[in-house]
Amino acid sequence: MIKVQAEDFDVGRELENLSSGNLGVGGVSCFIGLVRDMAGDESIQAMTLEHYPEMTEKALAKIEAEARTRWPLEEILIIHRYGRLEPGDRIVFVAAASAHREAAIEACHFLIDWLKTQAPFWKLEETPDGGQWVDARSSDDKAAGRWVTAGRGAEKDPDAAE
Amino acid sequence: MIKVQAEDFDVGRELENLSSGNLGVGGVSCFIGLVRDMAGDESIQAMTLEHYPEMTEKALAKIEAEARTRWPLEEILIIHRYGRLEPGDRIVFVAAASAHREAAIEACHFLIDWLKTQAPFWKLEETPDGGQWVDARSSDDKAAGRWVTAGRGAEKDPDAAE
Amino acid sequence: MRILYFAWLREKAGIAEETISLPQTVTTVAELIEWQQQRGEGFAEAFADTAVVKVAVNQEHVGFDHPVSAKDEVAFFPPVTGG
Amino acid sequence: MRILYFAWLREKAGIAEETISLPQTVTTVAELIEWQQQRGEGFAEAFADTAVVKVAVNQEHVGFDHPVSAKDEVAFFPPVTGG
Repeated sequence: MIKVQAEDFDVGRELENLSSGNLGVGGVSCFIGLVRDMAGDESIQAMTLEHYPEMTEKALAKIEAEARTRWPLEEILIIHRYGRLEPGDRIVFVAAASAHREAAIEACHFLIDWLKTQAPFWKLEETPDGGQWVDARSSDDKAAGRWVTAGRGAEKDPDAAE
Repeated sequence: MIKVQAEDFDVGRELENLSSGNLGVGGVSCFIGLVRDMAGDESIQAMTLEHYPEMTEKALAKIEAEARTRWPLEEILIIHRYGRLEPGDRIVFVAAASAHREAAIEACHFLIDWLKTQAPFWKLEETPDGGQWVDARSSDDKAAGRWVTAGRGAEKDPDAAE
Repeated sequence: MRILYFAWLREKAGIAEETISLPQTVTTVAELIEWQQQRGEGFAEAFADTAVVKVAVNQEHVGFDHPVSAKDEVAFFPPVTGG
Repeated sequence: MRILYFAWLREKAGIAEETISLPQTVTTVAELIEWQQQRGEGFAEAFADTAVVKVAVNQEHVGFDHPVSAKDEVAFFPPVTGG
Protein backbone atom coordinates (compact mmCIF):
# COMPACT_ATOMS: atom_id res chain seq x y z
CA MET A 1 0.00 0.00 0.00
CA ILE A 2 1.18 3.49 -0.86
CA LYS A 3 0.25 6.79 0.75
CA VAL A 4 1.58 10.17 -0.36
CA GLN A 5 0.34 12.87 1.98
CA ALA A 6 1.10 16.15 3.70
CA GLU A 7 -0.22 14.89 7.07
CA ASP A 8 1.74 13.02 9.69
CA PHE A 9 0.90 9.37 10.39
CA ASP A 10 0.62 7.09 13.40
CA VAL A 11 3.47 4.58 13.21
CA GLY A 12 2.01 2.25 15.83
CA ARG A 13 -1.36 2.08 14.09
CA GLU A 14 0.20 1.59 10.65
CA LEU A 15 2.36 -1.27 11.92
CA GLU A 16 -0.63 -2.80 13.70
CA ASN A 17 -2.70 -2.69 10.49
CA LEU A 18 0.12 -4.24 8.52
CA SER A 19 0.06 -7.56 10.35
CA SER A 20 -3.22 -7.70 12.26
CA GLY A 21 -5.40 -10.60 11.23
CA ASN A 22 -2.62 -12.18 9.20
CA LEU A 23 -1.26 -15.00 11.35
CA GLY A 24 1.21 -15.95 8.62
CA VAL A 25 3.33 -12.87 9.37
CA GLY A 26 6.42 -13.79 11.37
CA GLY A 27 8.37 -10.58 10.95
CA VAL A 28 7.75 -6.92 10.23
CA SER A 29 10.63 -4.64 9.38
CA CYS A 30 10.26 -0.89 9.13
CA PHE A 31 12.24 2.27 8.62
CA ILE A 32 11.27 5.81 9.58
CA GLY A 33 13.09 8.80 8.12
CA LEU A 34 13.07 12.02 10.16
CA VAL A 35 14.09 15.63 9.56
CA ARG A 36 17.35 16.36 11.37
CA ASP A 37 18.25 19.78 12.78
CA MET A 38 21.65 19.74 11.10
CA ALA A 39 22.90 19.07 7.59
CA GLY A 40 26.66 18.85 7.70
CA ASP A 41 27.71 21.97 9.65
CA GLU A 42 24.57 23.90 8.93
CA SER A 43 21.52 24.12 11.15
CA ILE A 44 18.15 23.46 9.56
CA GLN A 45 15.00 25.31 10.58
CA ALA A 46 12.73 23.43 8.22
CA MET A 47 12.63 21.32 5.09
CA THR A 48 10.09 21.62 2.29
CA LEU A 49 9.48 18.57 0.15
CA GLU A 50 8.34 19.19 -3.40
CA HIS A 51 7.20 16.29 -5.55
CA TYR A 52 5.68 15.36 -8.90
CA PRO A 53 2.37 13.84 -7.85
CA GLU A 54 1.43 11.84 -10.98
CA MET A 55 4.93 10.39 -11.20
CA THR A 56 5.25 9.78 -7.47
CA GLU A 57 2.31 7.39 -7.45
CA LYS A 58 3.72 5.51 -10.42
CA ALA A 59 7.27 5.38 -9.05
CA LEU A 60 6.19 4.13 -5.62
CA ALA A 61 3.89 1.50 -7.16
CA LYS A 62 6.82 0.31 -9.26
CA ILE A 63 9.10 0.08 -6.22
CA GLU A 64 6.43 -1.87 -4.33
CA ALA A 65 5.93 -4.24 -7.28
CA GLU A 66 9.67 -4.74 -7.64
CA ALA A 67 10.00 -5.67 -3.95
CA ARG A 68 7.16 -8.17 -4.29
CA THR A 69 8.90 -9.92 -7.18
CA ARG A 70 12.10 -10.24 -5.15
CA TRP A 71 10.85 -11.42 -1.76
CA PRO A 72 7.87 -13.45 -0.50
CA LEU A 73 6.02 -10.61 1.25
CA GLU A 74 2.64 -10.51 2.93
CA GLU A 75 2.36 -6.74 3.05
CA ILE A 76 4.23 -3.60 2.03
CA LEU A 77 3.55 -0.07 3.18
CA ILE A 78 5.19 3.10 1.90
CA ILE A 79 4.13 6.48 3.33
CA HIS A 80 5.89 9.56 1.97
CA ARG A 81 5.07 13.07 3.11
CA TYR A 82 5.45 16.33 1.19
CA GLY A 83 5.22 19.98 2.18
CA ARG A 84 6.97 21.88 4.97
CA LEU A 85 8.42 19.78 7.78
CA GLU A 86 10.42 20.71 10.86
CA PRO A 87 13.27 18.93 12.66
CA GLY A 88 11.95 15.83 14.39
CA ASP A 89 9.08 15.44 11.92
CA ARG A 90 8.61 12.13 10.12
CA ILE A 91 9.31 12.27 6.35
CA VAL A 92 8.95 8.71 5.22
CA PHE A 93 7.88 5.31 6.50
CA VAL A 94 8.47 1.98 4.80
CA ALA A 95 7.52 -1.42 6.16
CA ALA A 96 7.51 -4.98 4.92
CA ALA A 97 5.79 -7.98 6.50
CA SER A 98 6.72 -11.55 5.69
CA ALA A 99 6.59 -15.04 7.10
CA HIS A 100 10.37 -14.85 7.34
CA ARG A 101 12.50 -12.19 8.97
CA GLU A 102 15.23 -12.11 6.34
CA ALA A 103 12.72 -11.30 3.58
CA ALA A 104 11.08 -8.56 5.66
CA ILE A 105 14.40 -6.95 6.57
CA GLU A 106 15.94 -7.08 3.11
CA ALA A 107 12.78 -5.83 1.41
CA CYS A 108 12.55 -2.90 3.83
CA HIS A 109 16.18 -2.01 3.16
CA PHE A 110 15.57 -2.23 -0.57
CA LEU A 111 12.45 -0.03 -0.36
CA ILE A 112 14.21 2.85 1.37
CA ASP A 113 17.30 2.61 -0.85
CA TRP A 114 15.21 2.72 -4.02
CA LEU A 115 12.97 5.51 -2.75
CA LYS A 116 16.09 7.65 -2.37
CA THR A 117 16.98 7.40 -6.04
CA GLN A 118 13.67 6.62 -7.78
CA ALA A 119 10.94 8.65 -6.09
CA PRO A 120 10.52 12.17 -7.54
CA PHE A 121 10.94 14.24 -4.39
CA TRP A 122 13.19 17.24 -3.85
CA LYS A 123 14.12 18.82 -0.55
CA LEU A 124 14.59 22.51 0.13
CA GLU A 125 16.31 23.18 3.43
CA GLU A 126 15.78 26.44 5.31
CA THR A 127 19.08 27.47 6.88
CA PRO A 128 20.30 30.70 8.47
CA ASP A 129 21.86 31.46 5.04
CA GLY A 130 18.58 30.97 3.18
CA GLY A 131 17.06 28.12 1.24
CA GLN A 132 19.20 25.41 -0.30
CA TRP A 133 18.24 22.39 -2.37
CA VAL A 134 19.54 19.11 -1.01
CA ASP A 135 21.93 17.48 -3.48
CA ALA A 136 21.49 13.86 -4.39
CA ARG A 137 24.30 11.91 -2.75
CA SER A 138 26.48 9.52 -4.67
CA SER A 139 26.33 7.21 -1.64
CA ASP A 140 22.58 6.91 -2.25
CA ASP A 141 23.20 5.84 -5.85
CA LYS A 142 25.66 3.27 -4.59
CA ALA A 143 23.23 2.01 -1.96
CA ALA A 144 20.49 1.62 -4.57
CA GLY A 145 22.96 0.06 -6.99
CA ARG A 146 23.58 -2.79 -4.59
CA TRP A 147 20.07 -4.04 -5.33
CA VAL A 148 20.40 -3.99 -9.12
CA THR A 149 21.00 -7.74 -9.30
CA ALA A 150 17.58 -9.12 -10.00
CA GLY A 151 16.02 -12.13 -8.34
CA ARG A 152 14.51 -12.91 -5.00
CA GLY A 153 16.82 -12.42 -2.08
CA ALA A 154 19.58 -11.22 -4.38
CA GLU A 155 22.78 -10.61 -2.48
CA LYS A 156 24.13 -7.14 -2.17
CA ASP A 157 27.32 -6.43 -4.07
CA PRO A 158 29.88 -5.66 -1.36
CA ASP A 159 32.10 -3.79 -3.83
CA ALA A 160 29.34 -1.28 -4.41
CA ALA A 161 28.74 -0.60 -0.72
CA GLU A 162 29.43 2.75 0.92
CA MET B 1 17.85 0.03 26.45
CA ILE B 2 16.81 -3.52 27.21
CA LYS B 3 13.50 -4.85 28.45
CA VAL B 4 12.77 -8.52 29.17
CA GLN B 5 9.14 -8.94 30.09
CA ALA B 6 6.05 -11.14 29.92
CA GLU B 7 3.80 -8.20 28.98
CA ASP B 8 3.12 -6.92 25.49
CA PHE B 9 4.41 -3.48 24.48
CA ASP B 10 3.21 -0.49 22.49
CA VAL B 11 5.32 -0.30 19.35
CA GLY B 12 4.23 3.22 18.44
CA ARG B 13 5.05 4.57 21.88
CA GLU B 14 8.41 2.76 22.01
CA LEU B 15 9.41 4.17 18.60
CA GLU B 16 8.25 7.64 19.63
CA ASN B 17 10.35 7.52 22.82
CA LEU B 18 13.36 6.35 20.85
CA SER B 19 13.75 9.52 18.82
CA SER B 20 11.63 12.16 20.54
CA GLY B 21 13.64 15.15 21.70
CA ASN B 22 16.71 14.01 19.77
CA LEU B 23 16.80 16.13 16.62
CA GLY B 24 20.02 14.45 15.53
CA VAL B 25 18.13 11.27 14.64
CA GLY B 26 17.63 10.96 10.89
CA GLY B 27 16.56 7.34 10.72
CA VAL B 28 14.98 4.72 12.93
CA SER B 29 14.96 1.10 11.84
CA CYS B 30 13.00 -1.57 13.67
CA PHE B 31 12.03 -5.21 13.48
CA ILE B 32 9.09 -6.93 15.16
CA GLY B 33 8.96 -10.70 15.49
CA LEU B 34 5.53 -12.30 15.77
CA VAL B 35 4.19 -15.77 16.58
CA ARG B 36 2.96 -17.44 13.39
CA ASP B 37 0.10 -19.93 13.30
CA MET B 38 2.14 -22.42 11.30
CA ALA B 39 5.59 -23.96 11.63
CA GLY B 40 6.35 -25.87 8.47
CA ASP B 41 3.25 -27.99 7.91
CA GLU B 42 2.13 -27.96 11.49
CA SER B 43 -0.39 -25.59 13.03
CA ILE B 44 0.60 -23.84 16.21
CA GLN B 45 -1.86 -23.08 19.01
CA ALA B 46 0.64 -21.30 21.21
CA MET B 47 4.32 -20.87 21.91
CA THR B 48 5.91 -20.74 25.35
CA LEU B 49 9.21 -18.94 25.67
CA GLU B 50 11.50 -20.12 28.44
CA HIS B 51 14.63 -18.15 29.27
CA TYR B 52 17.54 -17.89 31.66
CA PRO B 53 16.91 -14.52 33.30
CA GLU B 54 20.36 -13.71 34.73
CA MET B 55 22.03 -14.66 31.47
CA THR B 56 19.43 -12.96 29.27
CA GLU B 57 20.17 -9.57 30.76
CA LYS B 58 23.90 -10.06 30.27
CA ALA B 59 23.55 -11.42 26.73
CA LEU B 60 21.28 -8.60 25.58
CA ALA B 61 23.53 -5.95 27.15
CA LYS B 62 26.46 -7.47 25.29
CA ILE B 63 24.58 -7.43 21.98
CA GLU B 64 23.64 -3.79 22.54
CA ALA B 65 27.22 -2.86 23.41
CA GLU B 66 28.54 -4.70 20.36
CA ALA B 67 26.16 -2.81 18.06
CA ARG B 68 27.26 0.50 19.57
CA THR B 69 30.92 -0.25 18.83
CA ARG B 70 30.09 -1.04 15.20
CA TRP B 71 27.77 1.80 14.22
CA PRO B 72 27.28 5.43 15.30
CA LEU B 73 23.93 5.03 17.05
CA GLU B 74 21.85 7.47 19.05
CA GLU B 75 19.59 4.88 20.63
CA ILE B 76 19.04 1.12 20.76
CA LEU B 77 16.01 -0.69 22.11
CA ILE B 78 15.59 -4.43 22.56
CA ILE B 79 12.35 -5.80 24.03
CA HIS B 80 12.06 -9.57 24.39
CA ARG B 81 9.03 -11.30 25.84
CA TYR B 82 8.82 -14.63 27.63
CA GLY B 83 5.96 -16.84 28.73
CA ARG B 84 2.99 -18.17 26.75
CA LEU B 85 2.19 -16.36 23.52
CA GLU B 86 -0.41 -17.01 20.85
CA PRO B 87 -0.31 -16.60 17.05
CA GLY B 88 -0.23 -12.91 16.16
CA ASP B 89 1.42 -11.96 19.47
CA ARG B 90 4.61 -9.93 19.43
CA ILE B 91 7.70 -11.82 20.64
CA VAL B 92 10.54 -9.41 20.11
CA PHE B 93 11.19 -5.83 19.11
CA VAL B 94 14.54 -4.34 18.16
CA ALA B 95 15.14 -0.77 17.04
CA ALA B 96 18.13 1.42 16.27
CA ALA B 97 18.18 5.19 15.81
CA SER B 98 21.02 7.00 14.09
CA ALA B 99 21.80 10.19 12.24
CA HIS B 100 22.26 8.02 9.15
CA ARG B 101 19.88 5.50 7.69
CA GLU B 102 22.50 2.92 6.73
CA ALA B 103 23.77 2.69 10.32
CA ALA B 104 20.23 2.35 11.72
CA ILE B 105 19.26 -0.35 9.21
CA GLU B 106 22.43 -2.43 9.51
CA ALA B 107 22.47 -2.21 13.31
CA CYS B 108 18.84 -3.34 13.50
CA HIS B 109 19.58 -6.29 11.21
CA PHE B 110 22.60 -7.19 13.32
CA LEU B 111 20.60 -7.00 16.57
CA ILE B 112 17.94 -9.47 15.43
CA ASP B 113 20.47 -11.84 13.85
CA TRP B 114 22.54 -11.94 17.03
CA LEU B 115 19.53 -12.31 19.30
CA LYS B 116 18.64 -15.48 17.42
CA THR B 117 21.92 -17.18 18.29
CA GLN B 118 23.10 -15.41 21.46
CA ALA B 119 20.06 -14.76 23.64
CA PRO B 120 19.19 -17.70 25.95
CA PHE B 121 15.58 -18.26 24.94
CA TRP B 122 13.90 -21.54 24.01
CA LYS B 123 10.56 -21.97 22.35
CA LEU B 124 8.03 -24.73 23.04
CA GLU B 125 5.34 -24.91 20.39
CA GLU B 126 1.90 -26.33 21.20
CA THR B 127 0.71 -28.33 18.20
CA PRO B 128 -2.14 -30.82 17.70
CA ASP B 129 0.51 -33.54 18.27
CA GLY B 130 1.65 -32.05 21.57
CA GLY B 131 4.49 -29.81 22.61
CA GLN B 132 7.66 -29.60 20.57
CA TRP B 133 10.82 -27.61 21.19
CA VAL B 134 11.84 -25.38 18.28
CA ASP B 135 15.19 -26.42 16.87
CA ALA B 136 17.87 -23.83 16.30
CA ARG B 137 18.18 -23.34 12.55
CA SER B 138 21.52 -23.50 10.78
CA SER B 139 20.32 -20.57 8.66
CA ASP B 140 20.25 -18.48 11.86
CA ASP B 141 23.86 -19.39 12.59
CA LYS B 142 24.79 -18.37 9.08
CA ALA B 143 22.90 -15.10 9.37
CA ALA B 144 24.66 -14.28 12.63
CA GLY B 145 27.96 -15.41 11.15
CA ARG B 146 27.78 -12.74 8.48
CA TRP B 147 28.37 -10.15 11.18
CA VAL B 148 31.45 -11.76 12.68
CA THR B 149 33.84 -9.42 10.90
CA ALA B 150 34.50 -6.76 13.49
CA GLY B 151 34.53 -3.02 12.88
CA ARG B 152 31.97 -0.33 12.29
CA GLY B 153 29.80 -0.86 9.25
CA ALA B 154 31.56 -4.15 8.55
CA GLU B 155 30.37 -5.69 5.33
CA LYS B 156 28.46 -8.91 5.40
CA ASP B 157 30.25 -11.90 4.01
CA PRO B 158 28.24 -12.87 0.92
CA ASP B 159 29.66 -16.39 0.98
CA ALA B 160 28.13 -16.97 4.38
CA ALA B 161 24.67 -15.77 3.38
CA GLU B 162 21.64 -18.06 3.24
CA MET C 1 3.63 19.25 -25.32
CA ARG C 2 3.16 19.65 -21.57
CA ILE C 3 6.41 20.46 -19.77
CA LEU C 4 6.94 20.50 -16.00
CA TYR C 5 9.90 21.84 -14.00
CA PHE C 6 10.79 20.95 -10.44
CA ALA C 7 13.06 22.20 -7.65
CA TRP C 8 15.86 24.53 -8.78
CA LEU C 9 15.08 23.89 -12.45
CA ARG C 10 11.66 25.38 -11.77
CA GLU C 11 13.22 28.33 -9.96
CA LYS C 12 15.75 29.05 -12.69
CA ALA C 13 13.31 28.57 -15.58
CA GLY C 14 10.85 30.76 -13.64
CA ILE C 15 7.97 28.47 -14.50
CA ALA C 16 6.44 25.32 -12.99
CA GLU C 17 4.43 24.09 -15.94
CA GLU C 18 3.68 25.11 -19.52
CA THR C 19 2.23 23.77 -22.74
CA ILE C 20 4.37 24.42 -25.80
CA SER C 21 4.11 23.84 -29.52
CA LEU C 22 6.89 21.44 -30.21
CA PRO C 23 9.19 22.47 -33.10
CA GLN C 24 9.21 19.73 -35.76
CA THR C 25 13.01 19.45 -35.51
CA VAL C 26 12.73 18.22 -31.89
CA THR C 27 12.32 14.44 -31.72
CA THR C 28 14.41 13.45 -28.67
CA VAL C 29 14.99 14.65 -25.12
CA ALA C 30 18.47 15.85 -26.12
CA GLU C 31 17.02 17.99 -28.90
CA LEU C 32 14.36 19.34 -26.55
CA ILE C 33 17.07 20.41 -24.11
CA GLU C 34 19.06 22.12 -26.88
CA TRP C 35 15.91 24.00 -27.85
CA GLN C 36 15.29 24.96 -24.20
CA GLN C 37 18.81 26.36 -23.85
CA GLN C 38 17.95 29.00 -26.45
CA ARG C 39 14.64 30.17 -25.01
CA GLY C 40 16.11 32.93 -22.83
CA GLU C 41 18.29 33.58 -19.81
CA GLY C 42 16.28 31.58 -17.25
CA PHE C 43 16.09 28.51 -19.43
CA ALA C 44 19.74 28.83 -20.43
CA GLU C 45 20.67 28.84 -16.75
CA ALA C 46 18.36 25.95 -15.87
CA PHE C 47 19.86 23.80 -18.61
CA ALA C 48 23.46 25.08 -18.34
CA ASP C 49 24.80 21.85 -16.80
CA THR C 50 22.95 18.94 -18.34
CA ALA C 51 24.90 16.51 -16.16
CA VAL C 52 22.56 17.42 -13.28
CA VAL C 53 19.35 17.50 -15.30
CA LYS C 54 17.08 14.46 -15.10
CA VAL C 55 14.11 13.83 -17.36
CA ALA C 56 10.86 11.93 -17.17
CA VAL C 57 8.63 11.32 -20.17
CA ASN C 58 5.07 10.42 -19.23
CA GLN C 59 6.18 10.00 -15.60
CA GLU C 60 8.95 7.51 -16.33
CA HIS C 61 12.66 8.19 -15.84
CA VAL C 62 14.31 8.22 -19.29
CA GLY C 63 17.68 8.97 -20.87
CA PHE C 64 18.47 11.91 -23.17
CA ASP C 65 18.14 9.69 -26.24
CA HIS C 66 14.49 8.97 -25.47
CA PRO C 67 12.04 10.10 -28.21
CA VAL C 68 9.52 12.86 -27.50
CA SER C 69 6.37 13.84 -29.33
CA ALA C 70 3.72 16.55 -29.00
CA LYS C 71 1.37 14.43 -26.87
CA ASP C 72 4.00 13.59 -24.24
CA GLU C 73 4.27 15.02 -20.75
CA VAL C 74 7.93 15.87 -20.17
CA ALA C 75 9.37 16.79 -16.77
CA PHE C 76 12.80 18.27 -16.01
CA PHE C 77 14.27 18.10 -12.53
CA PRO C 78 17.50 17.68 -10.54
CA PRO C 79 18.45 14.19 -9.32
CA VAL C 80 15.71 13.08 -6.94
CA THR C 81 16.20 12.96 -3.17
CA GLY C 82 13.28 10.89 -1.93
CA GLY C 83 13.13 9.00 1.32
CA MET D 1 28.22 -25.89 42.23
CA ARG D 2 24.87 -24.52 41.07
CA ILE D 3 23.61 -26.22 37.92
CA LEU D 4 20.65 -25.11 35.80
CA TYR D 5 18.88 -26.97 33.01
CA PHE D 6 16.68 -25.48 30.32
CA ALA D 7 14.17 -26.60 27.68
CA TRP D 8 14.33 -30.30 26.80
CA LEU D 9 17.49 -30.78 28.86
CA ARG D 10 15.44 -29.71 31.88
CA GLU D 11 12.64 -32.09 30.87
CA LYS D 12 14.96 -35.07 30.33
CA ALA D 13 17.05 -34.46 33.44
CA GLY D 14 13.81 -33.98 35.37
CA ILE D 15 15.21 -31.02 37.25
CA ALA D 16 15.44 -27.25 36.63
CA GLU D 17 18.11 -26.36 39.13
CA GLU D 18 20.28 -28.05 41.75
CA THR D 19 23.33 -27.50 43.91
CA ILE D 20 25.85 -30.31 43.78
CA SER D 21 29.13 -31.17 45.47
CA LEU D 22 31.59 -31.18 42.62
CA PRO D 23 33.78 -34.33 42.44
CA GLN D 24 37.46 -33.32 42.63
CA THR D 25 38.15 -35.09 39.32
CA VAL D 26 35.87 -32.66 37.46
CA THR D 27 37.76 -29.57 36.31
CA THR D 28 36.26 -28.84 32.87
CA VAL D 29 32.84 -28.68 31.23
CA ALA D 30 33.67 -31.88 29.31
CA GLU D 31 34.43 -33.72 32.54
CA LEU D 32 31.25 -32.36 34.13
CA ILE D 33 29.23 -33.72 31.22
CA GLU D 34 30.90 -37.15 31.52
CA TRP D 35 30.00 -37.18 35.21
CA GLN D 36 26.39 -36.15 34.40
CA GLN D 37 26.04 -39.01 31.91
CA GLN D 38 26.48 -41.47 34.79
CA ARG D 39 24.02 -39.96 37.23
CA GLY D 40 21.01 -41.99 36.06
CA GLU D 41 18.64 -42.52 33.20
CA GLY D 42 17.28 -38.96 32.90
CA PHE D 43 20.73 -37.40 32.92
CA ALA D 44 22.08 -40.04 30.54
CA GLU D 45 19.28 -39.18 28.14
CA ALA D 46 19.74 -35.41 28.51
CA PHE D 47 23.44 -35.69 27.76
CA ALA D 48 23.22 -38.52 25.18
CA ASP D 49 24.04 -36.30 22.20
CA THR D 50 26.54 -33.69 23.31
CA ALA D 51 26.52 -32.15 19.84
CA VAL D 52 23.24 -30.44 20.76
CA VAL D 53 24.19 -29.47 24.31
CA LYS D 54 25.31 -25.90 24.94
CA VAL D 55 26.88 -24.64 28.12
CA ALA D 56 27.16 -21.36 29.96
CA VAL D 57 29.47 -20.82 32.90
CA ASN D 58 28.52 -17.82 35.02
CA GLN D 59 26.04 -16.75 32.32
CA GLU D 60 28.56 -16.71 29.48
CA HIS D 61 28.52 -19.10 26.52
CA VAL D 62 31.61 -21.34 26.76
CA GLY D 63 33.12 -24.35 25.02
CA PHE D 64 33.49 -27.84 26.49
CA ASP D 65 37.15 -27.18 27.32
CA HIS D 66 36.21 -24.33 29.69
CA PRO D 67 37.31 -24.84 33.33
CA VAL D 68 34.70 -25.24 36.08
CA SER D 69 35.00 -24.93 39.83
CA ALA D 70 32.72 -25.35 42.84
CA LYS D 71 31.71 -21.67 42.97
CA ASP D 72 30.56 -21.50 39.35
CA GLU D 73 27.00 -21.37 38.08
CA VAL D 74 26.79 -23.80 35.18
CA ALA D 75 23.82 -24.00 32.79
CA PHE D 76 23.04 -26.69 30.24
CA PHE D 77 20.64 -26.07 27.38
CA PRO D 78 19.90 -26.79 23.72
CA PRO D 79 21.05 -24.27 21.10
CA VAL D 80 19.21 -21.02 21.83
CA THR D 81 16.35 -19.78 19.68
CA GLY D 82 15.95 -16.15 20.68
CA GLY D 83 14.35 -13.44 18.64
